[in-house]
Amino acid sequence: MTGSGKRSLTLHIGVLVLLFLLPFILPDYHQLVITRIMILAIFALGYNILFGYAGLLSLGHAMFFACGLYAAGLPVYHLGWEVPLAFLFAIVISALAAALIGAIALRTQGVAFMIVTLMFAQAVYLGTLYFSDVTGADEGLVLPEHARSFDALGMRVDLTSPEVRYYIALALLSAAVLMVCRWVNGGLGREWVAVRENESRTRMLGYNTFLIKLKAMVISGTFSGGAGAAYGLLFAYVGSTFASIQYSIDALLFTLLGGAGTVLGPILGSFIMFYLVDFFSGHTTAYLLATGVVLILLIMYFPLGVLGTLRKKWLPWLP
Amino acid sequence: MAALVAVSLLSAKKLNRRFGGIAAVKDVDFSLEQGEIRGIIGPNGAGKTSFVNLLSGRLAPDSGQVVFQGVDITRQSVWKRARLGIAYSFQIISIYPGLTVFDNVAIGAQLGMQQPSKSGQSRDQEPDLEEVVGSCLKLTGLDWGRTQLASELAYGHQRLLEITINLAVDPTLLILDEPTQGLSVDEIDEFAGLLKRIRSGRTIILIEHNLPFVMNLADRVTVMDQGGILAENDPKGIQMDARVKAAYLGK
Amino acid sequence: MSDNTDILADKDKRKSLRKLAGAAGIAMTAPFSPVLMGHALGSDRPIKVGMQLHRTGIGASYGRWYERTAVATVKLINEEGGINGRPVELVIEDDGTDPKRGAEAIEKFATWHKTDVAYGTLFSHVVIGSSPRAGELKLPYYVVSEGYHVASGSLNRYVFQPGITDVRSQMVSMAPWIAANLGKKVTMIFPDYAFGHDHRDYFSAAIAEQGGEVLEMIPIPPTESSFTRYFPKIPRQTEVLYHVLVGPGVLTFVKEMGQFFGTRDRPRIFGYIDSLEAVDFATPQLEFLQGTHFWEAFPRYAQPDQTQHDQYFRGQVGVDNNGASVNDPRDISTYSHMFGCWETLFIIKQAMEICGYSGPEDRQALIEATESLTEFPESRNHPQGGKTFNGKIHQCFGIQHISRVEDSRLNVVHTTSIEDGLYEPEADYTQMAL
Amino acid sequence: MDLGPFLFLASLEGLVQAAVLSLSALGLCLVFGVLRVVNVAHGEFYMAGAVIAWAISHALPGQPLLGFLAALFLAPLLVGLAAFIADRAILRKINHNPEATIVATIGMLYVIQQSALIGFGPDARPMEPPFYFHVNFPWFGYSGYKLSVILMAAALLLFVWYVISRTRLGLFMRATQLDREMAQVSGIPVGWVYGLVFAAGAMLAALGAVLIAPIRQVHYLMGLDPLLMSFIVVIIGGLGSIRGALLAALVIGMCDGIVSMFFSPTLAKMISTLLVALVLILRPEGLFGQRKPL
Repeated sequence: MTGSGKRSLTLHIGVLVLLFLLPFILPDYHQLVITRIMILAIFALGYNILFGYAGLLSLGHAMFFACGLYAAGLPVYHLGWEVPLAFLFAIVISALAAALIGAIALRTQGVAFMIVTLMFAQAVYLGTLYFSDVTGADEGLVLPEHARSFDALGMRVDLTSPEVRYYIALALLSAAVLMVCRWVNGGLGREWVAVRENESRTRMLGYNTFLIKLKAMVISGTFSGGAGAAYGLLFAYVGSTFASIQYSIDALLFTLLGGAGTVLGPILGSFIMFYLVDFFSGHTTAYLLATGVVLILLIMYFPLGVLGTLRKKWLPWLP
Repeated sequence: MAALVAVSLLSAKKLNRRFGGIAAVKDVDFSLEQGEIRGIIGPNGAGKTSFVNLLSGRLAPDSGQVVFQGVDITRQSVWKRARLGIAYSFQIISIYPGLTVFDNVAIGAQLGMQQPSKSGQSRDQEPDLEEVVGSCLKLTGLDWGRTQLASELAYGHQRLLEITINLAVDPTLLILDEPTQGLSVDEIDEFAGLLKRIRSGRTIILIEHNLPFVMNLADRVTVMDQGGILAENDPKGIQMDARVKAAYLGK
Repeated sequence: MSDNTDILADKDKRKSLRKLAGAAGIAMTAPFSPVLMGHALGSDRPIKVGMQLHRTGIGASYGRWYERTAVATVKLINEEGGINGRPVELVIEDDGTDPKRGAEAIEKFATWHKTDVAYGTLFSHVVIGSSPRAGELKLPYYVVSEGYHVASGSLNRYVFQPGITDVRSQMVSMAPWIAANLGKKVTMIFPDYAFGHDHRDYFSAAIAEQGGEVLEMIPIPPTESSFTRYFPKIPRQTEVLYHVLVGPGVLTFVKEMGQFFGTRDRPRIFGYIDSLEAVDFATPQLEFLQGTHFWEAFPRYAQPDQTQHDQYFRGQVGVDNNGASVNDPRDISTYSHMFGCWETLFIIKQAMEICGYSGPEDRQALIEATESLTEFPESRNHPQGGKTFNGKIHQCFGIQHISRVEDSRLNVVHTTSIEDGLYEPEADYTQMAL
Repeated sequence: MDLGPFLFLASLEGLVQAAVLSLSALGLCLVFGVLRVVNVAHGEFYMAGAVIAWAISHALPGQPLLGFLAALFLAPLLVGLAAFIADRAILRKINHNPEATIVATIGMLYVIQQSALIGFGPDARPMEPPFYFHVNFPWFGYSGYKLSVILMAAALLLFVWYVISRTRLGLFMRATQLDREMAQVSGIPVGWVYGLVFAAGAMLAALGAVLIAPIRQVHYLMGLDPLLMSFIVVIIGGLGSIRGALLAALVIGMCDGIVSMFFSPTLAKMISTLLVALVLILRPEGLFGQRKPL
């Protein structure tokens, strides 16, 4: 392993260790908040694979988040499934959905791809409203009592405990970070970047670029779906609001802010944005103003995001 | 080289391609032997680039057939042809400007490592990506700049990088579309040296305007004019050919 | 603000790690709350009521009046010595009328503001989304929502609706009058989500019991902005058109209904006042409502037999005899709902006094104290009218009014009794663990 | 209701919808045609137009006609000015890069919408129509103002057609659309044309909103629906093709009016969004698309 590889590994492990220690020093409220942020960060990590590495800007990732959310929540609610089974099921369904949507949407490029994903996501959102008998539409469904705990490895896992939720979220985030690290530092990551930087050249070299993009889409969609499933199962609620365009924009915003194409960027972006909104919502009901202003400033002055700018200027080894 | 039995590596039969009302490539029959360097020359608009695009798959022919190593590849996509061993180096430099030189070459190398060697060099063990990239960079003399961003290289070096990326895939047939364009005299000489170094085990198609360069390097030269093949011979023969002189050199 | 000190102040047990937190800059990330934080635990600590407010989103016009009512009530309670000798502090979080943000607001109340109770939610999808969080964080949650979800038993032991009658009871009590006076063949127009579904399910059952039937159900998506296209679905033989709608489009809805019927024969119209809450009856194009009927929980226009409690309530909240703000006669209140905020706060006060509530450690006692309540006689604290309370289903039952539109105002023509609205309870929250 | 009158009512609703939609979709289409960017904040310019119209009519109580006329003039002007400034201050800085513009206009969407929330408040407010009379058909009644919206929209569209095809500005626009570099070389101030077209797009949205404000209520979230509908229209009509967009607005407005009387409007919207995605994938030039727009 090279020196920069060691440094980046240390950094990632360090971030995860810091997150592990935080509950000991933070007030309860932040423990709850960070649990949510970590799940959203997985969503953003997934988004980043597609946008940051493969260079495909989707405006519809909420559909994958919602797909995981419902694929996990509905069997639990209607069929009485156990939580771990529902989670795995949601992962599989999200992967399939991403493969299907990807196979269709990846026939377009650039602006058309953005609009196609936006439209698909809007159709999914309307679908969650339309099939209200199953989904509970706007009002959503509260997962029943039996879904608040499960047995795993001979232990009873109690999801009503904030600590348990926190560490489950952290475990999922850690797994996600390690997987992303592995991919982006390996051949697959290089293929994604090659497609992002120069797709026609990559195809001329002998790469099946459609397949490379589809892989990014499936992994990205699976991460997003996994995050949705975790969100629904940990907080015992599924509802249409998670399929709304706001969530697609959030994923983009977190990634852009933290730095597209950096592993830790989406996580940092999720933290900054969540607390920024929390701060603004204490002062004004129009807290989404922050979202707007940050988006405009980022795209005008810092298209690389926080970590992207850091990497360019000072820390070239940052993955 | 001459000891090799002449085998047809690639052949084209009755290739046609029209753009609107204009026939860019017209009834072209073409055959390429394993291991040769073939020059393709002709005036502007003669259909050289269109023709090689039909070979590499960037364009689909209206009619005709392309056979590579005995396989009909007429309907195969660009990337499948590339996997079979046809590499195309762009006339307008096409590299990965935002990546380092190392990563540029690694993109080609990691693909090359996924498949059996085509240039016949045996691999005792699974080679290391670093090594493969390193040896490619040494071959083209770019190893001093492996950590530089490709976009920061000088033009001539970008040209070299373009070729290095292709070499890293380890192709059987290398199509070079005007590789000397924009290079200085010294650089052209260096480039000729490079081609001589890398031709071992490879077949090369060279589209060029720089005639002395082609005549010096090529085993055979094909002259195209108005979408068709005007003449084909060794460099000496071409230089003697009256039709070629009339259509092209005499101008 | 004082947030940094606040983190440190009530986290004595974690003193040893305090420096680390400071060094890591964690304290910087503390959210900034709209109200000044209370200080360390102590007897002078105020009772904190976390109000989940629809300040934005489709419930905003209700939220504005819920806030005014709650603020007026807290002011009154504090003037009269607070609760158990301690002042009451209202901590407000906007939920955007969104279930997901509602749940986050509950978390913020429980763990950041450390409020004693959560309170004040109207829209039923927000209640449904927030309840599990309240239950798991063991935060008593008093909603003012009208929905049947509390009484149905589908929520949990920490959720109460003691200040406003649920929709099912309202319908059970009014269906006989509607069947007898307006007609038995009904077409229903209702919002296509939880609150509307309560109407759909329980009104159709109630009217069937009276020998009537619902000919057609017309659900309308909650964010709809154009309504004409729904009206042709009303069957011709309809005798009563029953309408209830909420959200930003209500006025458009009622206007377009008027345009559609024009001056032709039309069915009798019975509406929930929700369709015109916060809307002036004197608005142009609403003339067609003349002679139609509306449900009201609490008559918007002061009636000739107005009680002194009604008068007092209007005075405290700042509402004139036409149900409009005293500052702006064009600013119409949500009079048939907001009294619930007033009454609920007095019930919280009553329950806290019963159990001698002194802080979050007494929350379970507060739940049991609330469940032990049975009756709220008509009084200044309960101006809408007397109510009974069923501790098993956490729901109160009160009187309802049916009013007729006459010269752009509503005059009460019928008032139901509490007994009219009783139904067989289907749940028992007291069996659930605390 | 019988099928005949039913369809008649549906067609009237569809025409009103199409009238307003064609104005706002034309705006989106113009911007895409000339600047080659998608303006995601388009719906918010629409909302801003309605809010300003409300404010003007609110400031002139008892004079709905005067208020409406003032709004018809002032609201688009103010919205256009804001859009012009946004283009010069933001979009020019990112060189109208298509993808960056989408992100930037999403940001603008939030800024405008949330500013309206602060300034105008979260409530839906009614705006009085400039005139009101009731049309009684034998089967149902209809608002006379709504009928007049169809005529007013048609008149405004004629005016736009005049500007594009008969004025110097229109000429500049068409030239810039055909070939930006050539236009620049021929001395057309392309930067200004961009700003003006962006403003004109926003003004068209605002005009549509002023017409609709007296029918529906004014609300800070009212921009999302017209944005999606305009998107659908512009894509089906062929990105950048004005004739295609107008035709698509008519077809989609009518379809929406008719289909949503038979099916759930949610289902209708769901199907039309899926249709748009499929059109983009299978026929990127749009259903009525032609390669040479304007």
